[in-house]
Amino acid sequence: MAQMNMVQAINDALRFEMKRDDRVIVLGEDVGRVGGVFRVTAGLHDEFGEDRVIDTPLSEGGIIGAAIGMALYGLRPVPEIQFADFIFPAYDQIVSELAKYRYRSGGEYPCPMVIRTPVGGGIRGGHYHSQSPEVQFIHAAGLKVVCPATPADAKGLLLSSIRDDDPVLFFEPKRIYRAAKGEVPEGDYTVPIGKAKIVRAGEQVTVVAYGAMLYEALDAASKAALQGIDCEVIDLRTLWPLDIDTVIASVKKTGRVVVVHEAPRSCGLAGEIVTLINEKAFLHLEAPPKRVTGFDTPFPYTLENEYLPLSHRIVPAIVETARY
Amino acid sequence: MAQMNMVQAINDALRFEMKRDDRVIVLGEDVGRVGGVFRVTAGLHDEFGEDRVIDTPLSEGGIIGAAIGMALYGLRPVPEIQFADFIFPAYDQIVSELAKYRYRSGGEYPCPMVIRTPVGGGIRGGHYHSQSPEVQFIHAAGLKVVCPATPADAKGLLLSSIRDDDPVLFFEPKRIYRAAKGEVPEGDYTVPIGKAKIVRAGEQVTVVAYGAMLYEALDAASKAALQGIDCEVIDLRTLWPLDIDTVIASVKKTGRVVVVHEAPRSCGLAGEIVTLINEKAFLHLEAPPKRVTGFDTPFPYTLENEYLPLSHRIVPAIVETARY
Amino acid sequence: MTTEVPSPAGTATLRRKPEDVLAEDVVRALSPDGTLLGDGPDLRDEEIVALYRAMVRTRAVDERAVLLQRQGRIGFHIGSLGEEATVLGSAFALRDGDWLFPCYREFGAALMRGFPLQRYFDNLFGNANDVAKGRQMPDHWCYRDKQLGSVSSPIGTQITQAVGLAWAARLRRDSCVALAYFGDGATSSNEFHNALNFAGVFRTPNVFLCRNNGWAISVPTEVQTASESFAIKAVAYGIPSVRCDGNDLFAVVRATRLAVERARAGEGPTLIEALTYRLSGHSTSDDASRYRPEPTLEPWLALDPLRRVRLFLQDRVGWSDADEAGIGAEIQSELKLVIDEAERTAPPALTSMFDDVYAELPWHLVEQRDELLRGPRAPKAH
Amino acid sequence: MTTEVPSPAGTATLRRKPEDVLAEDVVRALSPDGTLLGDGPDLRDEEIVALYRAMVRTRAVDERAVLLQRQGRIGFHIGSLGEEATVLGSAFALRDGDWLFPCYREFGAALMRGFPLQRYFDNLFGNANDVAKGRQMPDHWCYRDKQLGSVSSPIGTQITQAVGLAWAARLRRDSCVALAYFGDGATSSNEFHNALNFAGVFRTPNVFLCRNNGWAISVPTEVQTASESFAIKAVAYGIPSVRCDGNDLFAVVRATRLAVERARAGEGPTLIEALTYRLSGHSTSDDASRYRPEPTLEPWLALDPLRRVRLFLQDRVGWSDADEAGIGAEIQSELKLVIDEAERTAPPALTSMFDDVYAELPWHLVEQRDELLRGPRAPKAH
Ligand SMILES: Cc1ncc(C[n+]2csc(CCOP(=O)(O)OP(=O)(O)O)c2C)c(N)n1
Ligand SMILES: Cc1ncc(C[n+]2csc(CCOP(=O)(O)OP(=O)(O)O)c2C)c(N)n1
Ligand SMILES: [Mg+2]
Ligand SMILES: [Mg+2]
Repeated sequence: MAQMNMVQAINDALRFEMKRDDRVIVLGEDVGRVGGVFRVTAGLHDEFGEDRVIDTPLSEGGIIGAAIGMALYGLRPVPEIQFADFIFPAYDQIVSELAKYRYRSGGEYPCPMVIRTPVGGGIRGGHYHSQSPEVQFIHAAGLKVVCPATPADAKGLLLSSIRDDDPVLFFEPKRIYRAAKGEVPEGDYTVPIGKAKIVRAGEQVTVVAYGAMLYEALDAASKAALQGIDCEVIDLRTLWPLDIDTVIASVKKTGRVVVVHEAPRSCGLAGEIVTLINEKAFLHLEAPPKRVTGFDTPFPYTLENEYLPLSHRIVPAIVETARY
Repeated sequence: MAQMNMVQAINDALRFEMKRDDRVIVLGEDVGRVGGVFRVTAGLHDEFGEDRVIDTPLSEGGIIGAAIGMALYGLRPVPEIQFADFIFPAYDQIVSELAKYRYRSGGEYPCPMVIRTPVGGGIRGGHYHSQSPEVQFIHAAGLKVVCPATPADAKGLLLSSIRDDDPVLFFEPKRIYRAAKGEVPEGDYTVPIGKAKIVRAGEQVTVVAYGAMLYEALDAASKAALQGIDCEVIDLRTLWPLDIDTVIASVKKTGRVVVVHEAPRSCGLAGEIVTLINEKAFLHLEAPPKRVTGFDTPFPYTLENEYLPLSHRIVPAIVETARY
Repeated sequence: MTTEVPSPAGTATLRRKPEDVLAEDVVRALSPDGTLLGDGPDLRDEEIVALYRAMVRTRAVDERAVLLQRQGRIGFHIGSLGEEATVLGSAFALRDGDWLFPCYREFGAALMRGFPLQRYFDNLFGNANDVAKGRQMPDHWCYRDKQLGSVSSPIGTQITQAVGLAWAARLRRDSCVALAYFGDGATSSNEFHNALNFAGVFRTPNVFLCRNNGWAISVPTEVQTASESFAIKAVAYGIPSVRCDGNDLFAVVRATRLAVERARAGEGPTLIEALTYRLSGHSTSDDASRYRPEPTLEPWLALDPLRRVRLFLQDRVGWSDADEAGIGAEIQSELKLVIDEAERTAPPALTSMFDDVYAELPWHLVEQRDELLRGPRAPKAH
Repeated sequence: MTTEVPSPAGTATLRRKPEDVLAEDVVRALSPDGTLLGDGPDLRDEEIVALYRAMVRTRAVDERAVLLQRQGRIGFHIGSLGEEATVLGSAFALRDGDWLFPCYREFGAALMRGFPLQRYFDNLFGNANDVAKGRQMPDHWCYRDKQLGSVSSPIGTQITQAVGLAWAARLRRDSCVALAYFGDGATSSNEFHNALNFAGVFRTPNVFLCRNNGWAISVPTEVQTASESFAIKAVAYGIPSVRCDGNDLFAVVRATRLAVERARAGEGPTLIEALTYRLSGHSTSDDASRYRPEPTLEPWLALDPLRRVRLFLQDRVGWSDADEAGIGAEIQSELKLVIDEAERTAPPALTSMFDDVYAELPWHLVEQRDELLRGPRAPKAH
């Protein structure tokens, strides 16, 4: 095992899979010679050549539309969208085409691909370098959505995603691109899509989080522990289809739940999780589930730390839920 | 008062407002000479001329992008998107620009406009003439979202929307374009944005619906009544910001709620409503809130009536909720 | 010479194009009265007869589908009346293994390439044998066996996909070519721009076939663009283009072959603008008389693409009224069989609604499927 | 003549353009050594001095902003080093009441049009006096008072908006013109296509100014498009275009004036391609040495847009080293004042986060605001 940060782990996964499977093609803006604005694809252009690591014109719709054609042919494209905020010019190709291709062709045309894109706040990016649009893809039936929080999961989930026969949106929490470090298994290593991880076991309050906010949830859990509250913290890892069993089992045990995400609150993933808990564990609920999320405003610049659902906002929610 | 269907009521509202306010401009594909593929803008081109009722090239992004410029200048554009399914090429302009313009300019640039578009299933339109993408706009903070279910509300809400200083997505349930008929006040008539309507008072189960599904909810409520279950049916009318007070007051009374919509279930508006009820009326809930919605599949053609949350699917949900 | 082809929307003129556009003038080969203009045809007699048959069959299918819709037996049809030479001539220039990305008017091309007529009508009826499993509207088919992409309503999306596919093929040293169809209206879409730009930069083996039929529903070409032609738009992407008389079968074959050969030879993409005319409404949902006066059609009726090939064949191989009646009868009896069969076939199974969203059913779709199966059945579709 | 302007990415050549493109050749007026080429300048001496001052000021602001970023005092800066003639010359061709839709490198134009330098630095610091209320990244300003649109990161969106605005103005019989800035990379966006197509069809009073600076971050122009120039793309939209030496202040003014006059006269839009070069990294977040060898810069350094105007002024009005030092000192002291003030100013109030999402606060934002105010404060931003 090697110590890596997220960027290195994702780079390692891409390199491994490109060697193993020559159908894998990386394309996007600045992914080639310069290796991506976050350097996630660094070195791949030199190693695999310009036919497999492709700098494209500045058009997300072109990137994804072309990648769909590649997937229809039988390749495994891994397009990069430079920031999740810039995925919207490709939104039509993603939700109208990619998400529906297998279905509308009666199964004739699977369309496997992994759209990698940095997501979330925490780098002082303001409106357009900070957003978390996961719901805008989950709600469009037909896509899988993944968001790792550790280097090992980033590698393992990326390899699973590239090998998956369905299209996957792979959100990389850029706030922890370099800050999250850890042991990453060398060589072939997969983490299954659709499985959450209990990263802290506890009895009193379930805290559900993912991506960069996982660390905030863990920090909040430690602080809550000082107040005598024992939290179980779940890292969703796959946002859709989510690991409902792990969530429900935890809530059945604790009866209390706090869901955390950076995306705006209304019609966010937290609402879906709360509703699923209502549907599957109603009688176990001992307190109203709580959401600690981004606000329903565009993502701000100067006040970004007030906008984000950081530990200081999660702690009171845990306490309130525990004491309800 | 005149008897009108939805198409006529919307046409009447557009004509009225275009006469009253010369800043109002209608633009879109086929809205001019032919009066729209659903004939909603019929006659306006002849009456107001080609400078105010404008046939455009086939580009939703161009339509909305240009309309934003018009709004910045001070006009009140009312672009039509031919089907809500075709709004996605304009998604970037809507969620990245329209929804954020006032905010990101510190209030210097309000961007009032009403995007009218037919929504929902029921006309045998399959994948791409049937979808209900309201959540994809609600979740992008900064937009108002309206969906009338009656001709009078269609007129009243459209006039309010055009006069509103914020951008409004105005979803017109095409299934009931001609089927829904009713008295519509002549001349100036507004219905406030943000106010739901209790269309059937009841004590035992709250049924929340909107658009074409309102009629299914009402039908289901009548059928439930035959089984002795007394439903209160709420027509949301405005989907965002929604009239939480009316919903919560009803749930506090009934303790039971069924939410109905055509859009896919997961991360749909129903989930948000259920979660808000958890947050605001947790102790009043006597049964798990239920969702009767479209499924998490692309919208099908032949099986469309099995996909839609029609009365036959709402009734059992009401009964189960009532008997919980 | 150009004056014989009325410009589609009645206003665009055929002005001079930059030198790097392949042809100075519109490619034409067969006059409206069935006589050859210059060389040609570049086709063998049997090929011409086969293509003529395919055109007649396409028109017959079209007429029948409209009838079925009027009778309420199918929900919708979108056809190619008047555009048969464009659709069939271009597809004919492809060879086996080449890919075809349809817009929505190209069922004739699909049938010619081997999409079974039965499957086509199964699609119109949305029954259990429909390749698309009754999930899409009529005329939204696909057929991987013959490299036929999937028809999708959102305008233009297939153009960019065709670029990606051709690009992938080239990366895999596969010599196939991908042809994408789209209308004049589609040139205004994001996709046209993205597709042609990527194709230009990466020199993908694509043929872009713009069916300029004069209209995008009710919007005439002069409202679609101020450019002097659709072909000239290729200049913006550094790729060559050619205009051809889209009602001239031989011209369409010639222009498309030129483009296909360039693509196959690694010389990159070509944009073809086929000047044709939509004789019907946009689809069965459209009443063109609302925006297009009947007399507008007349010059175009005189340029009927079928008629001129028939006149040519009369002269060339002695094609007779009996021959004509023969293929007509054959097609009608074939139609009867497949329509009976398609109409008899059950709708797709209820559970099929949840298949193919993903390769495997995830838990939430299992739950939703079971919920649907447990519940009561819906009222019959209207 | 054209050989004196190295092509931006080192490969594109200046080939012949179709006749309907306004100029056969690249518009040039001032040679790199400060001597006039042909007629001109079309500017009065005072105007040239004012423009030169503005260029020097722009460069000084740029340098200071980079420094502030390196010192960690601001988070980001994106500048116009080397592109000053393009930015300032074009904006100079507008008159009061005309609109300017910036990309993100045009703060110099904004300042010249009356955007206060203090407000600009307030924006860089994202403080309470920032017009954008600290909501956007540095260099994402706006200023309605002077018809300056709002800078937004998503590439290209402003181009289409500029079309709508100009169109609206024309509908209201307002004679203003709207100029939109964008880069070479932006020509690949959906927006460029939509904007130019709509502008062509509706003949809107727009000027489209493509700052071809050779790069879109690390992507050179030859990967952006296969077209022979960016100007030639106008052909696809039936609108005229012109290329100018973007490092030649007089040429930029001349080309833009031509376009502005056409627009104002109701003759419709024009696309201008200004050939310039990005001398810095893409922004303070970019290290161009990773993809662009230093020697690449050399020919462009010799074409410095400031230097040649200075040489011209030396000759024309005896502009001296003392004059130069004078404006330098003036600008530095001005900078000191506004930076001190901007840095001293408090961040925006917490509650401001919820304002302006809508005209009025709806209930859910009231609740969220109150929740935030009730709770503990966040750790300081890093
Ligand atoms: C993105 C999108 N917008 C609008 C529509 C509605 N629509 C369907 S066909 C059509 C006109 C297409 O015209 P053209 O591209 O010329 O093709 P034609 O029908 O003439 O063959 C329109 C506007 C659509 N299907 N997709
Ligand atoms: C839609 C979108 N995609 C990607 C980006 C990231 N990005 C910011 S600037 C840039 C390059 C722009 O190049 P160009 O248009 O030539 O302008 P320049 O920076 O050279 O002035 C890219 C890719 C973005 N801001 N928006
Ligand atoms: Mg057409
Ligand atoms: Mg550039």
